[in-house]
Amino acid sequence: MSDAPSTPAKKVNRLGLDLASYRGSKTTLCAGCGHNAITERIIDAFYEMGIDAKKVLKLSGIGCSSKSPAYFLNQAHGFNSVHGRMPSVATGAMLANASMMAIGVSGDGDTGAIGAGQFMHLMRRNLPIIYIVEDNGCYGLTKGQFSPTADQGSKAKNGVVNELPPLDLCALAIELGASFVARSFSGDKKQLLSILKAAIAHKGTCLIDVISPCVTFNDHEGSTKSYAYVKDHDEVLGEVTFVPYFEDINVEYEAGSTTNVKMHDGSHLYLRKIAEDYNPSDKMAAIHLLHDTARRGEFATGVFYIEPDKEDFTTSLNMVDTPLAFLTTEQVRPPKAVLDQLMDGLK
Amino acid sequence: MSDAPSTPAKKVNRLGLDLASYRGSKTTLCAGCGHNAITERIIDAFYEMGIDAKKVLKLSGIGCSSKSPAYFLNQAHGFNSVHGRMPSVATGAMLANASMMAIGVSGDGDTGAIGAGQFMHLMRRNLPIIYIVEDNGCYGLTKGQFSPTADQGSKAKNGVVNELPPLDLCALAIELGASFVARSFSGDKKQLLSILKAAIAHKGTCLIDVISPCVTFNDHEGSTKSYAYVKDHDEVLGEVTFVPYFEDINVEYEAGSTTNVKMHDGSHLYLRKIAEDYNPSDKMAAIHLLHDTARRGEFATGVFYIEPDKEDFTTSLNMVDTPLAFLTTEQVRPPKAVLDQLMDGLK
Amino acid sequence: MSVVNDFTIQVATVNGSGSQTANLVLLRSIFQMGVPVSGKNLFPSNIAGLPTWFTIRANHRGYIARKKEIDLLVAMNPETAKEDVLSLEPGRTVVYDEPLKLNALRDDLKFYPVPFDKIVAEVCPDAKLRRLVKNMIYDGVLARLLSIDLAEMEKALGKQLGKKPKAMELNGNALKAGFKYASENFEATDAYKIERLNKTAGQILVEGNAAAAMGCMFGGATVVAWYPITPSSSLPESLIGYLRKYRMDKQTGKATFAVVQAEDEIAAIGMVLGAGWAGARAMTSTSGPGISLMSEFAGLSYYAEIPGVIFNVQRVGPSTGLPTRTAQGDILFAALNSHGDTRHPLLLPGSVEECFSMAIDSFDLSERLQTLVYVMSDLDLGMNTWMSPTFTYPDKPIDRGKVLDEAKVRELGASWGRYKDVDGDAVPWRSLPDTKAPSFFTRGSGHNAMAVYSERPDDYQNNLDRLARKFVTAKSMVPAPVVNLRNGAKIGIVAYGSSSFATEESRDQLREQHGIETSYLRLRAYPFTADLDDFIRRHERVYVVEQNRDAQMLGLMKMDLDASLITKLSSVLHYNGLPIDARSITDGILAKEGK
Amino acid sequence: MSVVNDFTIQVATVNGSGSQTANLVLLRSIFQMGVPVSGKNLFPSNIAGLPTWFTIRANHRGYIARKKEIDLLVAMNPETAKEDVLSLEPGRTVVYDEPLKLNALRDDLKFYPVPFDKIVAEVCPDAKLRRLVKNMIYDGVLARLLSIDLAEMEKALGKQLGKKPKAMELNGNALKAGFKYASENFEATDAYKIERLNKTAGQILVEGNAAAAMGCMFGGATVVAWYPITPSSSLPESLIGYLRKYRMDKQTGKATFAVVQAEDEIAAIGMVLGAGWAGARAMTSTSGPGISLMSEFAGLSYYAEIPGVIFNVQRVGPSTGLPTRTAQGDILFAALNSHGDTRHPLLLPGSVEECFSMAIDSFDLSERLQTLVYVMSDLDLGMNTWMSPTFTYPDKPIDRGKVLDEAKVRELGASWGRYKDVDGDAVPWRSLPDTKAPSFFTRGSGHNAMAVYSERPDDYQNNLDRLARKFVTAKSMVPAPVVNLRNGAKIGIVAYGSSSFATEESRDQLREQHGIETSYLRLRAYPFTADLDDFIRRHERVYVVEQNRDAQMLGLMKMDLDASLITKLSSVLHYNGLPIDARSITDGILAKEGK
Ligand SMILES: Cc1ncc(C[n+]2csc(CCOP(=O)(O)OP(=O)(O)O)c2C)c(N)n1
Ligand SMILES: Cc1ncc(C[n+]2csc(CCOP(=O)(O)OP(=O)(O)O)c2C)c(N)n1
Ligand code: SF4
Ligand code: SF4
Ligand SMILES: [Mg+2]
Ligand SMILES: [Mg+2]
Repeated sequence: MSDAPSTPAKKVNRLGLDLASYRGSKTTLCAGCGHNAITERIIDAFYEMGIDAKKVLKLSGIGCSSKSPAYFLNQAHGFNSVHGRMPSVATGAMLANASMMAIGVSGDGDTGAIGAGQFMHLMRRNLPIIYIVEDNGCYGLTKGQFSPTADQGSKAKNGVVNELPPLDLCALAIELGASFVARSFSGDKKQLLSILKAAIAHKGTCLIDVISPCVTFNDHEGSTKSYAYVKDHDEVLGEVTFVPYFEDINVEYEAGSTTNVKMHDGSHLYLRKIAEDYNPSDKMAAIHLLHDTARRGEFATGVFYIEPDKEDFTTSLNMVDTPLAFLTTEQVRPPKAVLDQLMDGLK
Repeated sequence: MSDAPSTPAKKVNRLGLDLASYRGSKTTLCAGCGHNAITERIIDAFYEMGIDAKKVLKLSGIGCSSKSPAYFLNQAHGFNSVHGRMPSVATGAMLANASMMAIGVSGDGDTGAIGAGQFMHLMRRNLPIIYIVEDNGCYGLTKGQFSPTADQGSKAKNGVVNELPPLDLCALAIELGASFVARSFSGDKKQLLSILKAAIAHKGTCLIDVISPCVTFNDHEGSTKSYAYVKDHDEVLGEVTFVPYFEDINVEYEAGSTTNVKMHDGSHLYLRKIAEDYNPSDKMAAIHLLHDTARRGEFATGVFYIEPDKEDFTTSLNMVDTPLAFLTTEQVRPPKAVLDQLMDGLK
Repeated sequence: MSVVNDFTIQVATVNGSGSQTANLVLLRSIFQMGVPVSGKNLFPSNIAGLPTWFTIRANHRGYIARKKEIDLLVAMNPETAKEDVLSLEPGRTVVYDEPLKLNALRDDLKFYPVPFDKIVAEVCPDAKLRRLVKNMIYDGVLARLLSIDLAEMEKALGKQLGKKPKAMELNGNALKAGFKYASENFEATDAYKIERLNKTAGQILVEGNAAAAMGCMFGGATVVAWYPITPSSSLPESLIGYLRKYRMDKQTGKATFAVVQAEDEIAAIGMVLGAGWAGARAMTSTSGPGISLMSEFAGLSYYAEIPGVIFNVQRVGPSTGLPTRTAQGDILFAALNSHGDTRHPLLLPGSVEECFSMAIDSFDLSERLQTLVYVMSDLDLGMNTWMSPTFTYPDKPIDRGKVLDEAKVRELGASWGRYKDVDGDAVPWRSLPDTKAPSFFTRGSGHNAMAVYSERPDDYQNNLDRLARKFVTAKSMVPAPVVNLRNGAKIGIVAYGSSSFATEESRDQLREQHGIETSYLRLRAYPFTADLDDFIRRHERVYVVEQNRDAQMLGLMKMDLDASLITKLSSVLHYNGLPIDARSITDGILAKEGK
Repeated sequence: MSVVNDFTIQVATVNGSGSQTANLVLLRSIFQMGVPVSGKNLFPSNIAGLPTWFTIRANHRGYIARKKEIDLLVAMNPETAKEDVLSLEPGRTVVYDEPLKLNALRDDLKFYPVPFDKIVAEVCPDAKLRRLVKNMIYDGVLARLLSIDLAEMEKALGKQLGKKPKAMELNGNALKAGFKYASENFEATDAYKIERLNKTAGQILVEGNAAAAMGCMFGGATVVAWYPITPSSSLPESLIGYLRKYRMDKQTGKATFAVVQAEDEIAAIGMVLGAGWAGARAMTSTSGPGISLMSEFAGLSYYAEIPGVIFNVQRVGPSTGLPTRTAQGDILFAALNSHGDTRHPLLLPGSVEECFSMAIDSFDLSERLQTLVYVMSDLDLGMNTWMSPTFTYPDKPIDRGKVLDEAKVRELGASWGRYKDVDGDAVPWRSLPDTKAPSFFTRGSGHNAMAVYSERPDDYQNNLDRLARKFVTAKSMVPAPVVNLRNGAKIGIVAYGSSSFATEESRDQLREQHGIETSYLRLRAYPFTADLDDFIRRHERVYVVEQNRDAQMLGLMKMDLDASLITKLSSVLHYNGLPIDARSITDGILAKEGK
């Protein structure tokens, strides 16, 4: 009403939407679960980037992590599919409608164990998707068994020791052909947000391995995925500040030794190097870094590898602009003459 | 009979067996198929190493390649299992009887496509097995579709172009933790035999990627897996000569810049380096080499990586010496007192 | 006196020896002479060097099912020649490679030795090409022996080889050389003869997989995810060819489809469900091992109500089994495919024509029911060459079922719920991403009618009950069986799929040779419609003919039918991996009839 | 007058709030007082924060199935408290957290408000621990209200917490504080009472998964490959505990087993088959989604004849469904599990005791038949706490079936063939690697009786027929049904698995409350034995009780039974995800009986 007292303008993004419009249902995860912090950063990133949630597809497998898509972007369609198979479901969905933006959330069990094959092939295809692994080194939803990213030698609450070396999903993703590979920590708000925003601007597979402690099952001594351990051993590769194309280039970040990566959509990503000679377009250097830090029992974080111009899978399929989902009978059914011609050939 | 004319002594190995004892059934593969040459080398290697075929388990998935186990070591039990799942079957078999030696034969489709997940986890476990991928860049048995090791840009006979980059199974195996990783070419008798003999002496996962042209479906222009192409582009990393512990150390090989690797069973493997600084115990160097050669469109061959002392999976399980398969009722059924104790605890 | 237009030729070769062209030319030349034919390839599970048998049946009455007995054997394979010859009925004819000396084996057959190597050396100077060209010689010999017009053979060869002048010339010469050799060396035989008829006009020759592929193209498939497997691969591979040719947008040259060779069948069905969920008409094609691997996703699709089409070109079980042997062995497993209470509709094409039409219909059915539809073809139907009337262009536009558009969104308003039965047919309205319709979150069974997460027992049970009602609705959407009632027939026969042609032939045998009239119901879909009940009720005894050991369709029928009807049913089964033949059915029925 | 030893307590909390200890102490204290009990946990599919209901039924007659009606509610969860209270029958009792003010909701219930936070603050100085200890207070309150001996509660607490003095002290204090509060504030109630009985002597309390795990250990399992999944995980996890404790070789300290957490269910079953093939007693444990994924390998095992045991702790369908809800929903799918003609034997444990004994028997059965055996447990049986007689130590040594030893090799000589039926029971002799027996090559169905590669139709069919005969042999090896015939009963009931206890209770209801006598056949295995035919023949109408929508066991029965028997059968189904209860069965039967 016109005579209502004026309230301070609600903060909105470039689409005129407030942060709340990017939220999802109430979480049913444990209080303090790293996955919830990641959910928050996803909300922030889509809000800050001003993405239309109706243009987003949310996909997941099964696990505590895979429940997350229900907790952000209520306006987006979501699909909690089966264990380890998010990659194929996402691939199909993006073929049906390549104009969408896909975000897939998985767990280290979902991706590294049962889903390892699909993970490999999604990376190889460079499907345009933000593929987040909420990595807690255990199977949260089934009560804490070791996952393939559990640290060698760490001890579960029941006393069983993990004898196997962890998979390094980032090193694998780089080897397999993903065009954007990063790692962060669920508790590192700033870095995770920057990486997510950069991923939103990238077209191709963005594998983001987010160390995300399971407070219930994996927050025990011996596990490197617990909060305390990670905080001590978290080697930050570089601070990431993202400059989206719809904002002023004038972003606060410290000058210094930077690598300016041109993103797919024309925006730029600046990486502040800690290692003097680090170059995110050099695969070997990235793998080197990952092996080196891993050998020291540390986690490298940051964006390890970017290949902004690598052709993504949907583009390579040379599909018509209208999403396949919306083609009409006329567009998908050749005329009778074609059938006649085919029949003639078989007579 | 004593009065029979003396015949020249049949050539036998240390077990007194001739080469024929190591053969299998007649091959049903195409004449000229690379897989047949590999079969021959396997026969040679087991013969020369004097392995008791009754102590060998032959395992495979499905494909032309996976048929091969029927064509060697008739004395060994063999299991042609399901597509892509040889790794799990082999794992189970080795748990049942860890005193056996396992040889698994797979194809690039069997391993790189449907079997990618099991491949990863077998490598990670370092299961003691000689895991041979007969790699022809196509699905032979289903008539020539592209496999995940097909070269990017190569054209199948039906004109379809492969848009995806090939998986490098060796680089992946190294990343995943296999303790012996090599590549050879089915037509390179000497190198392949040496590698196989070295693998026989190694305890742990030996991943051997053998480029093996499919003469029927993949021997066309544009494919790098055809004989002609491979011969031209085959970059030999080093000649491998193996000195098994039951033969004289006095083996013919040229001196020079060599790396002497001590094998699991005490025998030695000498690598003749082409690259002056190559060291098969350095993961990063191996990955580097693979990336570099791949970038140049070449195949590196040779033994890329060896970690002779890495604990293998069956050892880590700390099983009794008698194979589990042969334990008696007394050994596997605790006495009644145990049941009584358990019942008391539940009263 | 000679047998005219009613005999079976079997060519025994080795696979990879290039006999396919010769066999198809032979087949087609008979077809061109107006005589109904069918061709069946019995091939081994390897690529080259193992025995293969190609069987051509010519039959003036139009029987195109397999016939057990071979009348004329072309023995090119030394490995099987002896057994092949020994298994012939007396009085039959053998054309063979001279060095095999097969004539020594029996004296109750007619033998025609041909020195293939000698002849080929004369017509083909390039030694490397001789292996390929050699087979054409037996076509020439047969043209002479069977009185097939050589011009028809040359025409068929042209059709087969297209615009390859060099190949045409070489093969044409071999053909003529064979003809010449036979003319000069064999007295004109009267045993078997092709005479011109007028029974193939308006007919085509095609494999079921190619027919299905055409159906998929005209059915508007947009996303195809597949993994190679025999005997399914030729379906998606044909489809790729058709799509690339006929489904590129005229203006932009871009594709109105996406085809992906997935990394395995789990990924293929995952892509299908992802695509179906996001609004594509998605499909995959596989065989039994793939169906097994797709089980988990199949259950999800049933509960989450996602459309998609699975072509199951059946082969015998299990994996590592005999991929080149046919069966109708996945009926039960596909209908029930997944853990938990799950049912899937099956379409049962009984001809190559239905491979085409049911492929088209399957997409509509799947979207209208919002569930996976299995099209149950098999190796015999899919990979063998069948005569068929030309296919009919679809007369209705594509039906995408209940997809919310803006008008419907306005109409339903807040009362819309993704899993709410607003129309009383148990089929809810679905909402696609990237439209004005409301979004929702898709899960398996943990939801209420509004698609909100729920673990409530009543929500779960209500949903299960609605899904059961939806399966009843399906009965009104699936194709009804084809029923042929005979006056006074006490016996009914139920068959389906590739058993159909043999069953029809068997009915003629029963009537003509044994005086037994039978009625016939050809199932075309599961769930069953009331027609089946009616049919059984009308007859005293009903035989269910299937190509599996476990009477699988009968099993499904027993689960659904009233017990009083079940008492009338029994099975005639054929399950040795070869296509079923009429005589086996006839014998099976006679045995059960106590005759 | 109060109800003695016959009522149901429901504790409504939030999961992750540490109520499990309190609930088990309550359960056990009643058990210790000699009163039969059972405990059921209805929990959500997440880890913390969602509603959970633990239900304890005390019943002097020994009924241990679920009872629908709740008599005493402990309402700790604000989210569900209102609905929980509203759904109670009049006259029932509610203990609740005082701030919830539930007494305002109804006036036909007895309300006992308890200020939990106040009390816990007094007994637990460390604020961080209070959440955990708080629940013990309601145990104290109930001890007072239900006249449970506080000493029994303390004993039960000791059993639960073991040697943790600090926890004992804290919880003990909370218990006492609850008791004290109730004593001081509530007039002694007469509504429900526990009085000492003598009906639990010699009984134990245990979950089915733990019982099965013990069975696996005593059954001599040597290779265990598994993948976590609710409600199966606790079976292999218990087994790991037992094996590590009781199956280490005394001399060497080494393991007589290998346990592998596989990367998924396909790998798990692959390992089982690899191990079974090489001679281990191998097993896996999973639930529906895993069964779906194992389908392909299951078919291979059937044809290649490899032993192995699969525990299927069933939950409702599909994947992404409700993993914490129970069902008997995989019966059909497991029995038929794979493409092609395939049948698997099922064992159907009907109690925790049978979870133990059938686990032992399953390994023998599997090795004797050389095929996979499915042990069909379910969430209710596997994860809930059941009273049971103590288990019996196996009286026969392990039976490994027909494995060639040196003597047998000599006896059979060259006549041995891996797939040859030498004994007429269709079970061939198998040869293990690393023995003196001949080696052979294992494949799916492409082999003859000598295990030589073959694509011959007769070899294929002969093998299929032998496998079918082997399934007939299985009838003589599986446990027979348990039959209880009543004189003059016209009605028979068939049930199996976790439906058994409710069915037995229902029979009492039918007899005592409705004057209907019933006979009972409890199935213990598939394939069915002749006992089933006999039973049906003896009765006019037979009701098949199951916990699924699609009458799955009835479906299997229809496939096997003579049609004349099928006319007598109909279903009583329960499929809302909760364990079946006697009243539902009774009502179902009464409705069908027209009463
Ligand atoms: C086929 C199948 N197997 C097993 C399960 C059980 N399951 C559910 S979630 C999960 C693991 C989850 O681990 P992760 O992906 O790391 O997610 P987290 O819960 O740790 O976030 C498993 C094994 C399943 N749902 N489906
Ligand atoms: C589950 C399943 N899917 C598909 C197939 C069909 N199939 C048999 S072999 C094969 C591929 C073989 O390729 P590769 O492993 O490279 O072996 P190659 O024949 O090239 O040696 C496929 C797809 C199958 N047997 N099982
Ligand atoms: S169990 Fe672990 S991963 Fe799951 S919600 Fe709780 S803290 Fe998060
Ligand atoms: S098809 Fe290719 S891979 Fe198969 S046997 Fe022939 S040459 Fe070898
Ligand atoms: Mg995890
Ligand atoms: Mg290959």
